[in-house]
Amino acid sequence: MDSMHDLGGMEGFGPVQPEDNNGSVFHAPWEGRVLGLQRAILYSEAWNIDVFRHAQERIHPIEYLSWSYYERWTHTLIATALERGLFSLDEFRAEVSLTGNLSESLKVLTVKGVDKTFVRGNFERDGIHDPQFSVGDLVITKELHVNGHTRLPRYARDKIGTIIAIRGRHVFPDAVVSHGAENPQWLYTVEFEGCEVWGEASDTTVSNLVDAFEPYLSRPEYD
Amino acid sequence: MDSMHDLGGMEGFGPVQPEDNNGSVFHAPWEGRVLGLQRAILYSEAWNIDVFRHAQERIHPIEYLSWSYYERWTHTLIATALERGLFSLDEFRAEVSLTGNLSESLKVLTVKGVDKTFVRGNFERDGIHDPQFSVGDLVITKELHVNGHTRLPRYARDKIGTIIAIRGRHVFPDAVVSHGAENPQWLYTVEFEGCEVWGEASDTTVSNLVDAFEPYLSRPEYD
Amino acid sequence: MSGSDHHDHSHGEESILTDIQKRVKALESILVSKGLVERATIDQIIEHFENKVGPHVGARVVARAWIDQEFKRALLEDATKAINSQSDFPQVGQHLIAIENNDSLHNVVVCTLCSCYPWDVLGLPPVWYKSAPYRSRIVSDPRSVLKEFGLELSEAKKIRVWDSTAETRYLVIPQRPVFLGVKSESELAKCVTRDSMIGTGKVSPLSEDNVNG
Amino acid sequence: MSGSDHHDHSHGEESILTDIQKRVKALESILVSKGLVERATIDQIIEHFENKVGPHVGARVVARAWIDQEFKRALLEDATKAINSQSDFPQVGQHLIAIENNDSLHNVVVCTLCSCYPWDVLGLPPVWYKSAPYRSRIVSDPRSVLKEFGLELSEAKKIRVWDSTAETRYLVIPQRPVFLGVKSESELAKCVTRDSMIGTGKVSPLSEDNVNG
Repeated sequence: MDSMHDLGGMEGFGPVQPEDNNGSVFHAPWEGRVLGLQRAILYSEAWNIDVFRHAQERIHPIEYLSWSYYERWTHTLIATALERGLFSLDEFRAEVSLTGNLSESLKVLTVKGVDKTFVRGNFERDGIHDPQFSVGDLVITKELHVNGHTRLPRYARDKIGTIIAIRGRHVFPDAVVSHGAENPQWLYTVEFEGCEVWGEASDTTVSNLVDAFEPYLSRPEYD
Repeated sequence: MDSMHDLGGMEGFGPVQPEDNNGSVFHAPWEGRVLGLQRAILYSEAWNIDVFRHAQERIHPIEYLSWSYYERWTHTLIATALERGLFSLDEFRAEVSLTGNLSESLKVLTVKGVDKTFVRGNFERDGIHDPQFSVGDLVITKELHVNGHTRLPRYARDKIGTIIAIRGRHVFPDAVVSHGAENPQWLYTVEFEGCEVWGEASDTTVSNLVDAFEPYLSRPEYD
Repeated sequence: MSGSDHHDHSHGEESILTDIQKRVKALESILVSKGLVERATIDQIIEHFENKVGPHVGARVVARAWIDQEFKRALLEDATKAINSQSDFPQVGQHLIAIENNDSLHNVVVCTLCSCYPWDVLGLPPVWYKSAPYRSRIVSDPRSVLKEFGLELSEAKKIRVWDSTAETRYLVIPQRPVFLGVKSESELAKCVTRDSMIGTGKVSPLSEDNVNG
Repeated sequence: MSGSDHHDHSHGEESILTDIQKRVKALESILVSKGLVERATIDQIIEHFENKVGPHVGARVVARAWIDQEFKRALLEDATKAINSQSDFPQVGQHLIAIENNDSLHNVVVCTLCSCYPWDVLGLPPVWYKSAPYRSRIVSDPRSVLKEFGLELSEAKKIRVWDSTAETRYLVIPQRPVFLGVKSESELAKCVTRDSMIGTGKVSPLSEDNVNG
């Protein structure tokens, strides 16, 4: 869905507020707790990162812009846990389980196992199909308006670009969210001239690159 | 500028809340006062409707979404009056003029003159140039990212459509805001197939129409 | 105009006036003090929009178009000229455009960039017309949005979504429903709802409650 | 998740815990009570992100690439494999991609759709990286945004803006500035700032204050 999260190309938010290198820290203890909880839940496989991202996309636009990053995480975790029945609203309010234990059905991240999870997971999957495009190919991105989750930003739709790399065959986020299947797809890095994306009058020294799954791409009719 | 006001095609705002016919009223007495003030100021020619619209576009996105229509008007009128020096912040706070009278330099809308202003103004202007396009012509809208005011919405950019009507030669809002000149331009109604705008998978019975000024349009390279 | 004070609207007030009421009052006062605004003029403008214009104006135009084929032809050719040619209608501004629904086509009007609206013939715009949910979604998914208004169109019906991006203004001429039967112009006008002239509602058999607030 | 309660964050609390602190505490408590989460694990995760990973990891990778041409070649070919081949670096996940600045090209990284970031090598993302001003404007007007960071690029320099829209992650290899002179790998690493590895900042002559928080 094309909601508030798809920010690329919007204006009016004011200047960036740079933060010195000390910024790579938590700004309050609760932020660390949320991060830890999010990682423990992803490990449990109650849901995956794509579902988590899509849940954030469904935050109302006013909240999406008003809340901080970890506030968004907090609300998304609670809402998704309630939606998926990890606990009931009564249980959340009481802060105590009234029905049973989740550790029988879901994986529990322990102190012993946690170190292994600090290496990012791999979303590449084997498959028999060859990639449809090659490095150097011209492609046109689709005008895609998905009633669900997609990773092709609005600014990069219906634009002609060039494949500059093939990144392997990856879990397809659109499919994970819409029907819970990995449906792996070839992933490409596509480069667009800035003028193709932002118009003739834009800075000609700029190019934009996105990582695009094969279903987002087709061959331009005239090339 | 491509700010929060350019809402066409966004999702996530929830369902429309229809209002019965009694809705064509003010919902509080102050709303009527704001409307009256806005009309009196437009009449004074302190600024025009394009400047007023652009001032609304510069409202921070969070406020743009949080404020009601007449709240946006109120904040915009105050901010623009301060920017243009109609009064100072001290005068606004004191609610009294400390420097002088504006009626010497600006037109004052009186009870006697007000009736005439209820008929909408005419923004059509004579000129010597013929329209560049004719009804039935295929046109492509520009990928326009103006650092100022424009009336071509994002969803209708870089799209191929058909001219269905020529509406006359009108004051060009982009020029009014950027350099205070009317710079009149031919205005066309352009119809786009929904699939051109929203992608192959969209409802094929839908078409979108916008009123586009000539500088927004060019001829497609392949037609 | 900064992003920082949007949390402060609804609390911390010391007087019975809300923040927005205070601001409007201050704006009016300073403009009166500057000699730019006369309070009586503002009263007059409010009076006009509360009691004179409104959907009943557009409804009379539509009703006449239903009854008088010659007027309808003129209306579709140049709505401003046609309306201003009738001595019993209020004068309207330039570039009013009438668009007609028929068995195979439905028209609906929006202004995605602000809230342009045919005030001359419909009066004050309703809240939803100016809201983000309507402005964002009517252009990309009109059929679903119209359903939320209770307007279920057949799947074969073509929908044209008119975005008022310039100083033209659009008035939808709804189809005259068969159920209205033979009625006078003024009886018919009572059945033409505001929403039917925006393209988001039905013509109603239920008289003037739907038109006059 | 409704739109109605966003005005209520900052007032009306009865305890010293803010609303967000209460929610996080409640979430942790119910998940512990459900047996899904162990508090000690959360402690361990926080410890990891507070003290183990951070821009100093990426800085060492960059410094080694500056010094060791063979490592740099391998890094640009497959950054994950190159880093994991070095026994003194922490292991990193798949699909880390190193992109190199040079005299005619500057690279900058963003995630417009959420906030994807190379945590393995840079630790926690800074607030601005996750913010609307950066995510919205770096793709359309990178030169101006970089200026706001104090990075004025020559007008002739090409800028590539990489949007992390999938599970690939990007690490910028900044140019080794002439002013650094001959230094050891660990001395060089102290000059590689976090922002220089995102593409929004300069390499600094000013030692480790810039790298370790």
